[in-house]
Amino acid sequence: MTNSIAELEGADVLLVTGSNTTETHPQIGRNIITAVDHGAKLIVIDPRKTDIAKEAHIHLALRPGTDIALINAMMRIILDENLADDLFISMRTENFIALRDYLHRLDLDELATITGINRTTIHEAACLYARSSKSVICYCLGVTQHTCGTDNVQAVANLAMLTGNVEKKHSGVDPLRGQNNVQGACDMAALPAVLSGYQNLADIDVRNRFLAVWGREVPKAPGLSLTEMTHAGINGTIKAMFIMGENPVLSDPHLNRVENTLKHLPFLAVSDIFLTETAKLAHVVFPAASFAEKSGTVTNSERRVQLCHQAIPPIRNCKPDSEIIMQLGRRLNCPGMDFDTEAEIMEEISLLTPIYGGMHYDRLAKNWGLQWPCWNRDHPGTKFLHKYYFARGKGCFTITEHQEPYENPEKKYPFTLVTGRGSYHHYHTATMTRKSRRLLREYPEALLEINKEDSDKLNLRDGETVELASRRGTVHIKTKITDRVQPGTVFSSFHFFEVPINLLTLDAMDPKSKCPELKICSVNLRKVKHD
Amino acid sequence: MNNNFIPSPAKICEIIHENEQISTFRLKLINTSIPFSFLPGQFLMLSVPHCGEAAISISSSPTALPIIDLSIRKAGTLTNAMHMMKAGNQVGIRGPYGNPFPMKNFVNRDLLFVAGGIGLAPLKSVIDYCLFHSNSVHDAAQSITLLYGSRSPSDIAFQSVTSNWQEQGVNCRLTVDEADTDWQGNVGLVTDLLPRHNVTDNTTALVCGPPVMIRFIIAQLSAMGCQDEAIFTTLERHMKCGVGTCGHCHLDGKMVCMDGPVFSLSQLKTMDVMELAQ
Amino acid sequence: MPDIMTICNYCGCGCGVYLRVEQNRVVGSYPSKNHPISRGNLCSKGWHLHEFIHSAERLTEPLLRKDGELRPVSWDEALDYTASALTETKEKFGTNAIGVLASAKCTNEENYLLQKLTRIGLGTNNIDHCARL
Amino acid sequence: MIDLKELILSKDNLIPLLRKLKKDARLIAPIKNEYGDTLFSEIDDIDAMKIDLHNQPQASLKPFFLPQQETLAGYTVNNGEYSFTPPDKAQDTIFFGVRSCDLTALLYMDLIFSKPSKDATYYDRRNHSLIITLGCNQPFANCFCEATGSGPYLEYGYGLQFIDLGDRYFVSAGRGKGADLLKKWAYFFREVNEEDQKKRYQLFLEARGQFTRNIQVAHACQKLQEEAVPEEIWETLSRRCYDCGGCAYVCPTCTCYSIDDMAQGTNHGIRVRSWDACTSSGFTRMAGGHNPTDRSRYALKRRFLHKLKHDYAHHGKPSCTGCGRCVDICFGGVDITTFIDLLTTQKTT
Repeated sequence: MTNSIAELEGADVLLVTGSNTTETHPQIGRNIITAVDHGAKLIVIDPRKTDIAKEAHIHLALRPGTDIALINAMMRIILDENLADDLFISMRTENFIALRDYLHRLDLDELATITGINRTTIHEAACLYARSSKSVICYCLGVTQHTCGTDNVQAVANLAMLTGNVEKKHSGVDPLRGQNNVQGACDMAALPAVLSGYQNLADIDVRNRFLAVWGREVPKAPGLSLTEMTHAGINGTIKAMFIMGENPVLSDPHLNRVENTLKHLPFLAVSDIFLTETAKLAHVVFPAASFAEKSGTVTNSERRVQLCHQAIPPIRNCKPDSEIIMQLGRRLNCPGMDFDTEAEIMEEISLLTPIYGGMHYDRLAKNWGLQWPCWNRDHPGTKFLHKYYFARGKGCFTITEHQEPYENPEKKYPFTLVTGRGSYHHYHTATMTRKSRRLLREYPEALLEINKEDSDKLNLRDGETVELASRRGTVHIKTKITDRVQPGTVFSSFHFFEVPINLLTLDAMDPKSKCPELKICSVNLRKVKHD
Repeated sequence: MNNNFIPSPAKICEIIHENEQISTFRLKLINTSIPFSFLPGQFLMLSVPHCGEAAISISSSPTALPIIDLSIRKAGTLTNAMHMMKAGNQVGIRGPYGNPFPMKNFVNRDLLFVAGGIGLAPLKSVIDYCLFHSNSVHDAAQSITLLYGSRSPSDIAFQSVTSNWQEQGVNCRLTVDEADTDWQGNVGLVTDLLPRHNVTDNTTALVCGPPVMIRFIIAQLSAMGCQDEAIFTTLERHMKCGVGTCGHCHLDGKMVCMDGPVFSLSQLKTMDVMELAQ
Repeated sequence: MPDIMTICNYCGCGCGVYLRVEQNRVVGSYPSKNHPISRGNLCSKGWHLHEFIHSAERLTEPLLRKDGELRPVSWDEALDYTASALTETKEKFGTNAIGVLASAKCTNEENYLLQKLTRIGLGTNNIDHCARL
Repeated sequence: MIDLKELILSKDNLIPLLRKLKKDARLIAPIKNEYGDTLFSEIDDIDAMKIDLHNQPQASLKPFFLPQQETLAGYTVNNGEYSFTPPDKAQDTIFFGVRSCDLTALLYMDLIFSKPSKDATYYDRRNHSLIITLGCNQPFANCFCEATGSGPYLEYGYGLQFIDLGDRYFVSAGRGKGADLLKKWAYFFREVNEEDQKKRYQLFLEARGQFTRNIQVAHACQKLQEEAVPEEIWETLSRRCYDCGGCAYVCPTCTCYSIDDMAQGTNHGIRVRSWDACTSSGFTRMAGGHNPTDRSRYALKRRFLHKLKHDYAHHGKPSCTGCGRCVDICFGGVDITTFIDLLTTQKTT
């Protein structure tokens, strides 16, 4: 997030896109609701009528996968209505003319048709967003998990820059991070093409710095992404894997391929707290300590690095992952695998990672941590990003063009399946939430949301089991008739291993971010005779 | 102070397979010195190892003590685990809890039992109790009629029990929603059977089954002139404690586990219950 | 023992949560009122955060596949086996035949260590995590 | 002979008195911790820990008497034999600095857990407890105990009640343990004079005038006895309930709980009681999936009616104690005060 979570409460207009905020980020949802109760206007872009969409002043229920068309239309309207922030554009951005000319070539009626939303509503939303100087955009995986995910994000950025709604308090572009430490794992360069703090892998100064501290040269060639590693199949280049605390067999798209890849690996080691579907395929499984059994830091959506304190010793024969990694490292003769404390590890991180430069444990212990960038010991941390300049200098407008989803409904697969998290009570592959009796009680099984119009056509009762099929696989799932989804669209979560919904999803990726199009694919559904 | 939540171990002496979904578990307390008595309509909190507890109504008559029958349908984790148990295994029970049927009110009455599926379990306790007392001048009912609906012939539970009752003079009418080729009896819902029976001032009706069935039967009985005070049902709710504190069975100011589970229609009418909802 | 402050293990909001500990068991979790995110309340997942910690399904021993089945072994055996398997892969197929997945559920320190190990211990940039999922 | 019902304690003598009390029992008081949160905590070192009587303790006493998760019994299964063992016994505990609303809530819980027979673990803890309250001279931001009849001072229920008169406390003793305590440590106290009485009365009157929130609790209770709540109110509120359970968990009088078994291995485990929330959909769902409650419309109905309608009918007063803890924490902004406001400002149709 470029803003702090608390800033959302002070915004005048909130545009939430591709995020079921009240369910997936309850505290951020709480800020949005508070803002609404204090008079802010809320625009929600989501094909589903989620709980947050029900609170929206304008709900843009677009056809899945048409975000770019919608945002382009909004930008065109903003230009037509003279609502663009010309001063901001000239001072802080570049490449505006190209975008402007492109937008002027677009036909608004055509864009409206693509999105399935009428022109007046789009017009209303565009003006609402552009007229306020305290407009903030929150987006989540509903924007990124598409073959055009990077362009979706760029389109959102274009919209914000066009109206000057960045670089300020209460106004910016906020991607909401799914897991408690997604932000931190990225910051720490658990990524194939950067070094910690997003430093360039190829930069010779950076490389020398790492060489000095690590005592060994960092490999030059960027590595493979998760999807490239787990989808290579039997004959992939990867022959051995170590997986720490992830469950790609359930979370990744096109599961058959993931399982097939992992099953045929000559060697797979997994470290986890439970015997996950992935761990079951491993040759070696390490019992890891849970969050309560170790200390360390995590970084939340608003870039806040916070300390976690150990509450109890590791249970039975478990060990913290840091211990496992260091013991393994020493056996592999890897230098610098002999830290005594987490604080000592953080000292090395601070040394090598400019944005974490001032993150020392004694400072983190106070004031609920620090928000990066925090350049040095005296730096107070950063509440909102892009305060004086975009990370790369001026903000660059990039033209984004609508492209149809990888799969569109057709005769054999007439429905669009949208996936996501399905409830307040579960989390990702539910490895942890299912172990809580209470959370399991609240949402005990996978459900397929379907509109009444469709269920009537198929003669389905609420709670009846259907066979859901895509080109890649088939699952059986119980239906839930609801007006949360539009006719022609069905929705399911991926929490339950009994209904591995990702057997159906696509692994077609965004060529730039390598993010798979998990959100939408085409499916067919069929009544199942007596179970 | 006794710990209200510690169950007494009981042994499964016998398991009677009623149908694919329902079995009757015949239990005996391990410690026979624990005083235990109950009346028809009351229920127990049953513990199955590692599964926690569930409220189960007693399907045998108190006159059969020290035998305690629990007839259980596979519905969730605990009941499925119960069905995996073998004779000789131990479970835990605590109770009895809840208000019983007002047995005294049934003396000299024409009792009409209407049950669907597993709903016969608590009524079975009443019928056995009445039959036990059928020779007593002071305690006997005037007549006993049972209308019992099942989904299909293979779903009929308590088959030997009902034929036994028939022999003892109970007028048993069975019906199934869907017949198979061998079925000779009634086809249709219990609600179709009911109008063929006489309801008089002397009729007391006891109804138990799925909420939808209860709703329709109660409406029919009222239409046929049955008094609100002479219609009884027993409500099923999710329960955790049995003693009125956990809150799960709270119903419009009442606790089903304490104020019920047996309610007369006149009581139900003062409450906001789905069994009566339109 | 005073209750321990930690950060919720679920979503990216990062709530401040106290864990209540009794006899080395975590028996409760509740929000910090003063924490800028949690502000006195948690979501359903947060309020039940402690419940999976002592699950009977937790892995408690290192496991090694022998004759097709995962069997409990010592830490040394599991770690030695892993180290030699990775070394062997490196020798046979090159460093880029090894892939590593880090975790968005683990700490910064753990992720840092793992990418360090991957880059200079195993000699590859094949490291990623589920940021996109 | 001095009257042991009401005495004056100089503030200088507070710590010395507490130090004595701590010798015979566990002492629990509101402590401001290093994170700035004020929590009821056990005092190990009375000189090092900062007793905070200026902020409302974040949680009520509920966690001490009905813990978030407690062991009701241990169980073992050996060769088909199934046996249970009772939990550990409670220890003597003195609670200091308890606010009127929280003691009122405890008295309500006493009632709930006394029928049909006394709840063993609850009453074990309760019988081993002594409560020293502190009357509120200054209500906190969200407080409305005046409207619920549970503050700012109390008439009964406490072991001892302290009222802050500036440099001294006006101490009133309840029956039993509280009076015994005063007798035992009489030398810390002096007699009450007329000036003390006057000041106490004056402060009480002032305190009542300082509530910032005007919540029409009595009006709402009355109205609920007389008429049904309009459907649209339930729907408006329920749409905004995001199922966190927070209101029930922080509420000092929400006593709903669940009982579950937690396996600890193949042949043993524990039976635990844990907080539950009637606002959640699984609360009433039966095995097999049938649910008599429609959460989308009535998520909050049970909770609000229980507090303001049913308990009012049964006990003559609502079971909301006006502590205000649920007020700022609701994710959807639909706490009990929102309901009362909606209900009492709504025109009768």
